[in-house]
Amino acid sequence: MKKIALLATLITGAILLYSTKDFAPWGDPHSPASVHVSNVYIEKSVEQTHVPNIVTAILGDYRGYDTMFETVVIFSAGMAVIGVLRRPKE
Amino acid sequence: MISQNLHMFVLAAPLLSGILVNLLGRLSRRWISVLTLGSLGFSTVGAFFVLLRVLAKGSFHYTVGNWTPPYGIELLVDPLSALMLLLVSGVAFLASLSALKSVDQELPGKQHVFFTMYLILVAGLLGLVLTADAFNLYVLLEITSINTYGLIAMGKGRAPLASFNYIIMGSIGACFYLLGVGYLYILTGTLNMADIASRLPAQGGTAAVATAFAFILVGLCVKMAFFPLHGWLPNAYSLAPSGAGVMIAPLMTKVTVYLMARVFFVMYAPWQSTGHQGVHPLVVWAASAAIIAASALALSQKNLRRMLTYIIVAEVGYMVGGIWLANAQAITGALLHIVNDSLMTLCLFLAASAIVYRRGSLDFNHLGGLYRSMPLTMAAFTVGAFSMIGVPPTAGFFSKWYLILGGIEGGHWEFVVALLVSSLVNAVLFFRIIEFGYFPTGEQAHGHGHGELAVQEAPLQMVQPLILVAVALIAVGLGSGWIVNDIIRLVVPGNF
Amino acid sequence: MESILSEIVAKYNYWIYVILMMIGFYAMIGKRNLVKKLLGMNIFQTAIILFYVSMGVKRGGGIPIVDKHEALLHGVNPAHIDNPVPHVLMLTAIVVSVSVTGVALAIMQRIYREYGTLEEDEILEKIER
Amino acid sequence: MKHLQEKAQSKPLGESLIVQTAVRMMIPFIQLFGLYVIVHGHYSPGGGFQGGVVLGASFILMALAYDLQKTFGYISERTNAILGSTGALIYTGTAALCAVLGGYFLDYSALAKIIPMNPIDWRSMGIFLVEVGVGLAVMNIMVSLFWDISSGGKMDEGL
Amino acid sequence: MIWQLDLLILTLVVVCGIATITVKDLLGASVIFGVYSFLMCLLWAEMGAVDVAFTEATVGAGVSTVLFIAAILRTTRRSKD
Amino acid sequence: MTMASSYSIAPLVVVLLAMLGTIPIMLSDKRPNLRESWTLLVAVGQFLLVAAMLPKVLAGGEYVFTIAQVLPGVPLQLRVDAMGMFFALVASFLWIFTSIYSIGYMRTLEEHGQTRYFAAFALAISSTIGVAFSANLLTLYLFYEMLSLSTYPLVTHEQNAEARASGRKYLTYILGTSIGLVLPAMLITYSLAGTLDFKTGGILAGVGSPEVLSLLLVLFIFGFAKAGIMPFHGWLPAAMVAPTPVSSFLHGVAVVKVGVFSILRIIFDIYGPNLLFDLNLNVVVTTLASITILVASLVALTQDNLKRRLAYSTIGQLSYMVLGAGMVSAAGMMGGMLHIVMHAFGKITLFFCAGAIYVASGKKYISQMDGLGRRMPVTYFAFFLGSLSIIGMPPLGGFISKWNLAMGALEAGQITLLVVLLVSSLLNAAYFFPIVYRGFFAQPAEGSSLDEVREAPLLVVIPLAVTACCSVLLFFFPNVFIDLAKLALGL
Repeated sequence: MKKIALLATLITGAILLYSTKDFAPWGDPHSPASVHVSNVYIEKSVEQTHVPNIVTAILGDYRGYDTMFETVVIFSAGMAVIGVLRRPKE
Repeated sequence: MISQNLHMFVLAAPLLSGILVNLLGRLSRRWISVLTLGSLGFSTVGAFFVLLRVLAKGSFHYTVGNWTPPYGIELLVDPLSALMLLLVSGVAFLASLSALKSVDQELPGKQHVFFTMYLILVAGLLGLVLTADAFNLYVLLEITSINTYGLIAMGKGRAPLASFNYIIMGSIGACFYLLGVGYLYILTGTLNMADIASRLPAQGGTAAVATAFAFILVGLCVKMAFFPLHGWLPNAYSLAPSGAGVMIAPLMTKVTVYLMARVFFVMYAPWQSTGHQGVHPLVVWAASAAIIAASALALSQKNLRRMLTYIIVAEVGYMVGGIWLANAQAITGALLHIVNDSLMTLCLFLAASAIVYRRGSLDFNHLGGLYRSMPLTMAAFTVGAFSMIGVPPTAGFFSKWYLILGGIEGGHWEFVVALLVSSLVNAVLFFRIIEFGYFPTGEQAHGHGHGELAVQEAPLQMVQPLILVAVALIAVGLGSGWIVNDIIRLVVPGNF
Repeated sequence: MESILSEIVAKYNYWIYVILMMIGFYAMIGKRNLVKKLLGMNIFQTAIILFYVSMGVKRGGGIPIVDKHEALLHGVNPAHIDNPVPHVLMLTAIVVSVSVTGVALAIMQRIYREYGTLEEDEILEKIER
Repeated sequence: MKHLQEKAQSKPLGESLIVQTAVRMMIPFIQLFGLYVIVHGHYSPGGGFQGGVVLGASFILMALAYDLQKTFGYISERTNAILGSTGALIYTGTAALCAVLGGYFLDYSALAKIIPMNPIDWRSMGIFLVEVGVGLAVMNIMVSLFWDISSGGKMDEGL
Repeated sequence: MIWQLDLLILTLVVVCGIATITVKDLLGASVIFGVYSFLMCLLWAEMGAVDVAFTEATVGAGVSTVLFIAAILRTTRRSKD
Repeated sequence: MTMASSYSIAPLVVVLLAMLGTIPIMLSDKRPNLRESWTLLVAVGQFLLVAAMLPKVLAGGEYVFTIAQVLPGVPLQLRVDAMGMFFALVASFLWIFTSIYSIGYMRTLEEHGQTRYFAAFALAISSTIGVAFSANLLTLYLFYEMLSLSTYPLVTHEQNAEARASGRKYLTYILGTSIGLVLPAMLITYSLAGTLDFKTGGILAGVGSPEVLSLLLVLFIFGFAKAGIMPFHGWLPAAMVAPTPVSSFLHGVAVVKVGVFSILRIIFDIYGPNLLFDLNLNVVVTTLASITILVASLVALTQDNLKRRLAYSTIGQLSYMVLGAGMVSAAGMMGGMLHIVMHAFGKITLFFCAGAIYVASGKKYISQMDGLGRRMPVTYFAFFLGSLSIIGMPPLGGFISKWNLAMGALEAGQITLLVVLLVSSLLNAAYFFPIVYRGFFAQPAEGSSLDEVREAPLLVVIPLAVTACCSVLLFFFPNVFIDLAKLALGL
């Protein structure tokens, strides 16, 4: 069992590592990830939301839908723990 | 504006009322049923109008927060997602009728917690159906998972252990998916599925893209319990409280399959058609193996609900195989089967839940004389069973028809054989149940008649949805020509 | 040999992330102790977060907080600010991970109450008996 | 190992005067910091999550230094549940309200129909609003998670 | 970005990661996991992801670890592997 | 030939009548008289409706009704043509007598679960009519499956261990073949021809290679296991644990004939006789049928249980019909079709008699029936007539069909088939005459007294007398059926 697990782990790791060869060099400001969408956030977010912390702007507004569900995830976790563990009062 | 936002209200209704159930449900039991049924009923009706609107005016893109697509999170409302919206909310509505009853019996004092999670889970599923953003999909996947973990772990006995295994497997799936999305993001710089798809062909056939898709698809396969990765499902679904099982079993895997179809159509197929060797035959073979293996495992079960869970695993093989056969017939079949299988599973699980309510157990040797004591439940069960076997005019026949035709067209005879074998196995499985239910067990059969076995039907609130689903199964079967022509054909991409 | 070495040096962050991911993944599927599985899950998730955060780094970039007035007047040069999108995504991922951990720990306590152990093989033994 | 564990369970964790005094002095500052993090999320690292977790941590710290009952004096189980739900409701409610008011879902500028304000400022305001909701929800859920996990759902003494 | 520091932290992170899953005492493992999280948080802060680092410091190194420890104290710290 | 086909809801009404008839039958669970009135009402109503459609069909017209368009090019469609009318007429007519007989039989034996029995019976007849009126293969398949399932409660009516085993066997054969063989065959047909409609002259001409078509035909013939072509006949003797009215109607008329009817549909309307002949596939059909005829007749000789003997006789007789179709000569096909009617009337009489003997004396085995004929002369005389018809003696209906079959064999120039016919007729005589002989002339075994045995109740005896008379009448007035068969075959 442990051997299989180790093998699976190694294979997964090898695949992941091998594919990093196609990535842009680390820290490259011209990598696709840095020039497509994110630069617009950096340039426009202050103008469009008046929030200097770009992360907060994206979190709260551009991707606010994600964040809403993130809150709901936390809320659900609380509910799940109550449901699983808490004993109802007599 | 209302009509433009209607699908958002469909989603928001269970979400808001889920939270409200937690606030108000602890005050009075009445609030729970009012809020649950009210919101899900509203969603069902709303989803119906969304479907009508989409059919009349064509599909549309919706951006949350009014940002232009790659910047905000995009939602896609096309005929298929509208249909899924209707399916999810409708199934959840029917299931909740039964769940309200069985939760009272199984989890007294925790109803409000249960239904909070239940409604948020429905909202998560509705969100999954709509989303067109790769990362948003991850978040919603986690919402549905976390609520499912909770709901399953509320069961008795071994349920927490099953749920724990599910957590481990589910997290692996989610992490893989996240890794895949990360790889795509690093290559394209965007998270919007359509945008990714438009930028991927420029990447060519690099190993990184292949890895990204491999991880995304494996992640989804874990979540949908595709055969070798199915280990968590049977325990989790069979040990869950029946109120949770009736909703989770029909919807979770099916919605994940739908997501896989989305990923496949929107991102994978366009990239793959730019001239890279596909892995389609491999997946179809795997699906065929999955169908056969899961059917064989189902044969060895001694408990009705466990048997059904293995059938779910087999059905996942149907749909995955259908999608990866990648011809119009098979994809039509797979998408139609998503709808049909949800309804069939719902029907069977509702029946199982009703039986548990009266008999307390689903072991085969406790099923004797059911046709006598619970005739309506068993009539509906029979319809569901026939649909699983694929007897016309129930819905299950028609999706199987398209799937097999797709297999013939694609020259994948192993898939055709697997489908036929699984139909036969299903016939054996369900007739065993029908036989158990039809013949009285030892002590019930005294002499000739067994008139002393009184009719003891489950409460009306559990039987009603069951009858409705059984009727729906036949109606969907008869209307499958319409569903295929007017809805599914519209969304099968043109290049298939 | 040299090319591999330079590759490693240029992407050592990815190396580290893959190693951490392997540690976590191995713990999740190879370890028999439930807590260990959960720790592995957390390591896996932090590894992914590391991966995402690494992809947002720009050489010579600063933290994604700008001066409001400066930005409104002169605009911002994207090359000087780290990519904020992975950060946003990872905030969500962290929250998800702690939620799952919480639920899993709660369920683990139920399991312990039921079987009196956290070792998977011992639990299975008890079930079979 | 066994008796270590028994010892740990027999004696509540960290029941010492020094710890308790230190915690009692720290908690107001921690809570203040938490509030600051939430409110100041627009301008500095932080926001609803971080602030909420810090606020929750203050109660957790209290529960560690004393016991669970002490925290119930500040925030009862019922209040906790209500506040947590309210937090989640603020976010989802705001989102839905935007749609009801005729904008897109989560389009904060639509809120200008209630209080007329520059749409861009409303976006900033909307972000603040939802951050507060997140903070409330996260704080209470964190506390509730700790309560349940440390007491095994019994809500008695705790560790 | 100081790459020496970077490398040092990365090494430590890996060491802590391995230690977390190999230490037999679960309580010890959780504490090491806390350290691991904290190192991660340093690493991210240094990479410019201040928000993530802050969150990890409060959630990963803080609440998560506390929850782990709480759960272990309620159950058992024994582990066979 | 030109056909006036009119769109009409009538076929649907006929099919639905019995199906919906189950509802009042179920609802009057506690009131047997009311329940049985419903049964009779539905039976008579159905026959009248079918008969009302007869004139137009005889004039070469058709009734068509589309239920739903379910697959591209394949609607769920009902169509009343000559061939369907031919079968529906027989089935709905005989159902009336079976209902009367059932009432007498079930009441006399005080069986349990009578409501379920009558409801399932109504469902079964509805499916039978549905098969007869199907306009395409999919619709036929639908009703075929419905029939299999609705007869399960009838076969397992006793609900004891033997019934359970038989029911299992029954479903294994019937469902296994229909899902495992017919379904893929249907799919292949669809993917070859793009349609599943029944069309005089067939739809498969010009598509697919001879190998595929041969395989397909074999799949179809074995797939419709209700026709009892060996080796898929095993369910029929097993199904004899059912109450006798079930055996008589379903396993003498409806179920088995549905199998044969389906095969005839395949041969006439999917392949078309010409294609069959061109590909030499008729040899396959006739060979399979001949083997079944001879083997089944031989096995029947060895059976002591009366119902089992009748069952094996049925297996043999069914293959006559397939044989006739396989001859691909005008007279042969005509004989095959006519044998459906003649055998139906003959065999139902025989089964009714077996049931009457059981009701009156409780005897199931031929060896116990010595001398019984003198106590039950009406029953035994009817039995005699029925067996004469099956053997093919004039002046009984069976003669007409056998004569046609023999002519067909000659016409097709296949002397072997003629030999098969003759030999099997002799075998028929060999297994039927001893029963009659022992009934009238043998002395009862030592120690068993037949003094208290009387003729069965009137409700049991009248139907069997009527069907026996019908067998005779059919010899003199077979015209309706001959006309219908001619229309169906396009002669």
